Amino acid sequence: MLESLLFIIMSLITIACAIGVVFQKNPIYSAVFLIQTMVSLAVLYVLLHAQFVAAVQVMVYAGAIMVIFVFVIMLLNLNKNDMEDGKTKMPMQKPAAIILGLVLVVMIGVVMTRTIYQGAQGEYTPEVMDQIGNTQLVGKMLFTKYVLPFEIASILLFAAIVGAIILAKKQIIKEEK
Amino acid sequence: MLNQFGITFLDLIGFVILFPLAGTIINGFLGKRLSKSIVGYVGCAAIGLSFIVALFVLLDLLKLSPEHRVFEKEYFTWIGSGAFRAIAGLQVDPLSVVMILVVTGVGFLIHVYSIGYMHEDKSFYRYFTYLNLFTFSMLILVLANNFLLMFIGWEGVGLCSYLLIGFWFEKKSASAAGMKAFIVNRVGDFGFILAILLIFVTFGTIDFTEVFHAAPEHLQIGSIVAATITLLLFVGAVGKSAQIPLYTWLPDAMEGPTPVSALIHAATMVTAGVYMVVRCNVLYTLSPFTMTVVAVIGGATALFAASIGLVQNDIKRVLAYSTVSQIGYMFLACGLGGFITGVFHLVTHAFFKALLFLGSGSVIHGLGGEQDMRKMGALKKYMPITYITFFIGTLAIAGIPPFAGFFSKDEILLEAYTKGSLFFWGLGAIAALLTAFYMFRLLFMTFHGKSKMTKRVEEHVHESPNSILFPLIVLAVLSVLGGFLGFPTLSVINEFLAPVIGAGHHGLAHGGESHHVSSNLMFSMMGISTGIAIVGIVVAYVMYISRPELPGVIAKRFKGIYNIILNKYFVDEIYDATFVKPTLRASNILWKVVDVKIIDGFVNAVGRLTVLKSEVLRLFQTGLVRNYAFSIMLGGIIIIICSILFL
Amino acid sequence: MNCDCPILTIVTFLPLFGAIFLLFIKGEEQEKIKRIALAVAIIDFIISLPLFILFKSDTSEFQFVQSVPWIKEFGISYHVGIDGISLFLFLLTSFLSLICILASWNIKDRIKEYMIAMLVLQTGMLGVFISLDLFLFYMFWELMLIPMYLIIGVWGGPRRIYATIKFFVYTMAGSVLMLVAILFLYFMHYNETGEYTFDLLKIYNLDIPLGAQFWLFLAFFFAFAIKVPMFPFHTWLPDAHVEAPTAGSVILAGVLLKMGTYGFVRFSLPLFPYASHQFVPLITWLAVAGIIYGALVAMVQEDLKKLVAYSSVSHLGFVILGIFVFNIQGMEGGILQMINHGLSTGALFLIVGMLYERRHTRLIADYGGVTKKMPILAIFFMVMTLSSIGLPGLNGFVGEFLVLLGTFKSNVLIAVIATTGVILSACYMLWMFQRVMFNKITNPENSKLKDINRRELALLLPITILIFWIGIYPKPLLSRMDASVNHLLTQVDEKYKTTLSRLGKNEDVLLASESKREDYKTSEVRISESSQNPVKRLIKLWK
Amino acid sequence: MEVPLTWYLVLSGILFSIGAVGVLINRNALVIFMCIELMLNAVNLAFVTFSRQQNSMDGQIFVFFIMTVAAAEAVVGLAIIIALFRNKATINVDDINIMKW
Repeated sequence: MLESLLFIIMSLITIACAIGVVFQKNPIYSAVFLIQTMVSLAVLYVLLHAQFVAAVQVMVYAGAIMVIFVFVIMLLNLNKNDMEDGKTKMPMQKPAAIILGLVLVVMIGVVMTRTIYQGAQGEYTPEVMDQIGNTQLVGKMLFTKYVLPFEIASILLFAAIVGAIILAKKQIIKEEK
Repeated sequence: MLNQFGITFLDLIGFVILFPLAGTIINGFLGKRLSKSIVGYVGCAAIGLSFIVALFVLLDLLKLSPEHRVFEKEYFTWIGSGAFRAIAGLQVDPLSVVMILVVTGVGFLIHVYSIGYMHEDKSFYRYFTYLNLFTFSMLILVLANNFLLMFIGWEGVGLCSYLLIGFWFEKKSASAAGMKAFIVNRVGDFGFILAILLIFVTFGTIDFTEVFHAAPEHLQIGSIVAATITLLLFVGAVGKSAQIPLYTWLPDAMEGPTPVSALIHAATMVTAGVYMVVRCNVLYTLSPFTMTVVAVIGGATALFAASIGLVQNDIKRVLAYSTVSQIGYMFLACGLGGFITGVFHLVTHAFFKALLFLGSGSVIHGLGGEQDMRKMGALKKYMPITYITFFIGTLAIAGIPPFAGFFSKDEILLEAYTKGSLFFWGLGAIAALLTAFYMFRLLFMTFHGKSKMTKRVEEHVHESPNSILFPLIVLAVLSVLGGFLGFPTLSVINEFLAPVIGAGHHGLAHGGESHHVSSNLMFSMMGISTGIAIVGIVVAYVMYISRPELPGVIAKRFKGIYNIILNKYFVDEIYDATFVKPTLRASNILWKVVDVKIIDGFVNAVGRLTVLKSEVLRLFQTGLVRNYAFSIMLGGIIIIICSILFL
Repeated sequence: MNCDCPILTIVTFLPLFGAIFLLFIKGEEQEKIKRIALAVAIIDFIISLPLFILFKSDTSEFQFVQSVPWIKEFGISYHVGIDGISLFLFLLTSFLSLICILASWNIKDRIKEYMIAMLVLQTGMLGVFISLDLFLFYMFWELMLIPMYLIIGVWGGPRRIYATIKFFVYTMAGSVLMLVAILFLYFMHYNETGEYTFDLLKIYNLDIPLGAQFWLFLAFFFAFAIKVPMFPFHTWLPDAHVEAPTAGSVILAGVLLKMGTYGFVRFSLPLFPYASHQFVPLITWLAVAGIIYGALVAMVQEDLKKLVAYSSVSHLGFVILGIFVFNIQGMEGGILQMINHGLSTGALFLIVGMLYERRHTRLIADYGGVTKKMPILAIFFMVMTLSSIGLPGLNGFVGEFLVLLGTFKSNVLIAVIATTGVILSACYMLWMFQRVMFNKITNPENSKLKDINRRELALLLPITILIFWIGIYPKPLLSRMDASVNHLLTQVDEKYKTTLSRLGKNEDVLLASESKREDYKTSEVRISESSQNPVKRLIKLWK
Repeated sequence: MEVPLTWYLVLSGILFSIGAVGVLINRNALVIFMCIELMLNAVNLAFVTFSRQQNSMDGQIFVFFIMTVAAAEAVVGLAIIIALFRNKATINVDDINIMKW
């Protein structure tokens, strides 16, 4: 019962914050709402017995990634007026998008409720997981079954870092010319 | 008949054509660097040597019995494809020997004449190159042993004619006349080619001997195939020999140098059609219908061209129309079955017409290029030798005994009377009358009466140099004596040529020539034709010597007719309006409407349609990222909907 | 003949290697680049000459064959060889390529890229004529399109972009259809024999159902008809010719157009004998229409190059006619006419190019009296004109006559109409010649003209010699074609007859097809045997 | 009472849709980025839910990889936005349409 209550509260917060992300005029508010969304999601992860994911969600996502966002927003020093000048080129976009979004929700709802998910049940029931420990299991999986994708992910991150540096630095060559 | 080398001159027949070819090559490649006299010598020597070889060939041929006077020499397979074989080979028989003698003989004289006549010209070597090339082609034409090889010569002489008419290419009228000649000839060649095709399809060969041998067995007299073949061949002959309706190129061809007119457009090339008809006499006799057509066209042309000749004022044009008319005579003879008579007239005509042309050339040369007879007159005293020779030529063409033209023309008229009908005889007789009239009109206007020359011209009018006079004299002699070849009782030429006619032992209704004609009739016909000629001469004398005002009066009274004739019946204009202009207009329409508008329009329309479609489609490419995202989402939703509905 | 040294391969790929070699040379060294390109072309031509001598004329087999598996999985092999049909086109290509490189001596702009394009083009063209593998063929077919596109598009005249796109899209449209047909054949061969192969000789043996033949023939027909170009697919040609640089025009007229006609002989006829026979009325009438139409339109052109281009349409009509009359004279005439057209029209384009280099105009009206200033050029021009007209004794006549003979045997009416083309060709060529070369010099610009130099003489002289040679003694060429052409025709004929007998057509039709064959001697002419309305035939086929 | 797992999935769908709408209606490139993160989070939720449903760990592992990719994407994307801002002085996506010619 408590779980259901928690789910309802958290999901409502999540949805509200998500809407806030979308409709806030000021990007910094959007960022704050997004952080809140992520944190609420982390709670839901815990409800789903994914404690490690929840922790990572809070630390990496809400913490690290969103900090970059906020940092960039600050760096660019944007304010409300920057985005408001000039009329939108697509006046019909907003209502159309919202209708489309509603349709999408309905569709996903229909799909979710109609379809019966079946498949072989895995060995990691909540009980097993509680016994061994979620974190331990994740670690085991990452270094056994998923070791190759894991390493590739590191390369991806490295490439992203290099790419970001190249892209973001001042174009010295151009200025020299 | 073998000489000490073990070969006959017949084997050396190749040299007859080789010498002119050598002349062409030497003059063509080296002529620019050689001096004019050497070029001239080379040119003349080539033809002279060829003439000598031809003479020996004739002698060798005479040693054979008349039935065996056919000699073929094959050199190599020219075209061979499947069953089709065209072999490059030469055929010597009495007919071709007569022709090569005329071609090389008259040709030699004209070459000599040209040395004097063309001496001032800058492109002297080019002229001799062309002239030698012409002789070469003409010899191939007459010596060929099959239709296709003959066609090489046929087109080759056409080419040389084109080149020589347009020799002074800077003159617009000259180059246009050359082109006209070639194209009109091509119209005739169209028929010739088709005839060759039909002959091959019919007989499976194009070799003269084989075709003529097979023809009587393969084809019925009067069969459609025979008629088609002969008519098509005749179309070729009409083009080359300037008969109605393709004669218009010949008068224009007078733009070329005068010796060229004499050689190509009077003595040799234009008679190629006659030669061809005679060569194919076996085929022609199989088709009485074609024979009638040939006779009618020949007779009509004889009369028609003569009538135009009456009023022309350009000395060379008169001669040109007279050539057309005389060739008409030859066809008339052939059409009535008198092939030998046709050849006989061809030979005599070659003599006297070459003489007349060369004479007129001498006049033109002497007057510094003047061709209008109204600006001549009284040249008798300035150019006595030219006058005498020209007079002989005129008598010959008018048909006064005992000159060459008399015998041949008389035989044609006799032929017309005995084998044809009064109608053909009438055609010939009127044409003869007109011929005598306009030739003497020409003579009187040019050499007699008062001088109408301008002062400047009169001052330096002179008799021509020896190289010009020598050929005139020789030809004059030939014009006098040539007729005796066919003198009724001797009839050398008849006997000599007889084997050619109807080779293949085909029963010939027409082949026997005039032997069976009673001598009474013959002599009375001679009298009549002489009388006709004299009437013509007298009328000419009255009109141009004793009462010079008369022509003007007559012209005024019959103004309409006079104008029509003076403008050559407006035939050129009619052709222009009915063939040339519509073709050009149609071509323009084809190009500017069909090609550019319809076909290209369609192609471009396809292109434009693609662009148009793209124009519509590119509206979706707004360049706005959010639009694209919207599309992606829309697409995703559609896919979901589909999967819900259909899966 | 199985020669140990792969002579065809060497000749074909030598230019490509030359092109690669040129890549390593700096673009500024123009002289060096030109010399190297020329040297490659000369060597290539010299190596190709032994083909003519070593060629055995008594066999219809493919000679100098080389067959190496290339992509085994898909049944693609490097299978090359020549027979009497392709031999001369192959030689013509290596010859004209040499001429073209020499003719491009005065190009200043991007000479390196130009020569590379030329050499690659040469490889493509040579490859087309020797390929006995459909995939290989298609690859070369497209390979040669690209350099040609560049040559017109980069070194062309003012409207080059329009012309080059038109050329490219036209040709592509056709060849894409052909690709589909090739793939169809490929899978059909698999279905029938269980073997994946593009090998032409194996596909020859396929027995293609009639309905499929019809569509496949059409697909090939469009590719080839556009390339030829047959009326009414010809409108890319004048534009492309007018805009192309001289050498481009020469190659275009001399070789590229022949690919279409060659394709008909090599692919359409033996692969789809029944459909080919069914299409004869349509194609022959189109060919005749092309002859007359090209000639008439050429007559009123104001631009020299356009005139020659339209004359090509007319001439190639003869070639098509010769191919589609199904007898030996027609076919040999057609093949010979391909070579003749390559020589004489190529030379005409060279001459126009020479005039253009001096005067920078192609309008006929701007010329007049050129003979006075350029007598040597005038001689060559005259020879080429006459060759193009088909004067007996020059090459054009032999081909034209054989085509007419072949046509006459199968359809008199068409032969008669085609023969009028002979008159018309004289009209437009001589009229053009008169306006350009004769008359007085009216334009003062023309009085400064210089006669041709040694390089230009070296271009025209060999062509002239060949023109005379083929005109006077064509036997070495014809005898080499004989066996192959005979074999081809017999093959087509047999297949056609088996199809007919399977269809249960009555004896009359068989006899009619018999009579078309060689070695018959009838005394009467068979006037245009049952020339059914082509439209009716089409409708019948569709049903 | 356990919460039915379908609810999680529906929540995931709603979040995804909100994110998608956000991408469509926002003009600020940064906010669009955030919306994309939102959509990724929705997907993560779905993965974890499925992982729970199937009693498997794979879904959770996938979430890690998605986070990695999201981090990389955010870093590079933000760098692009900075570069863009430096050149065009705007991060309004409607003003950046030079790709269309």
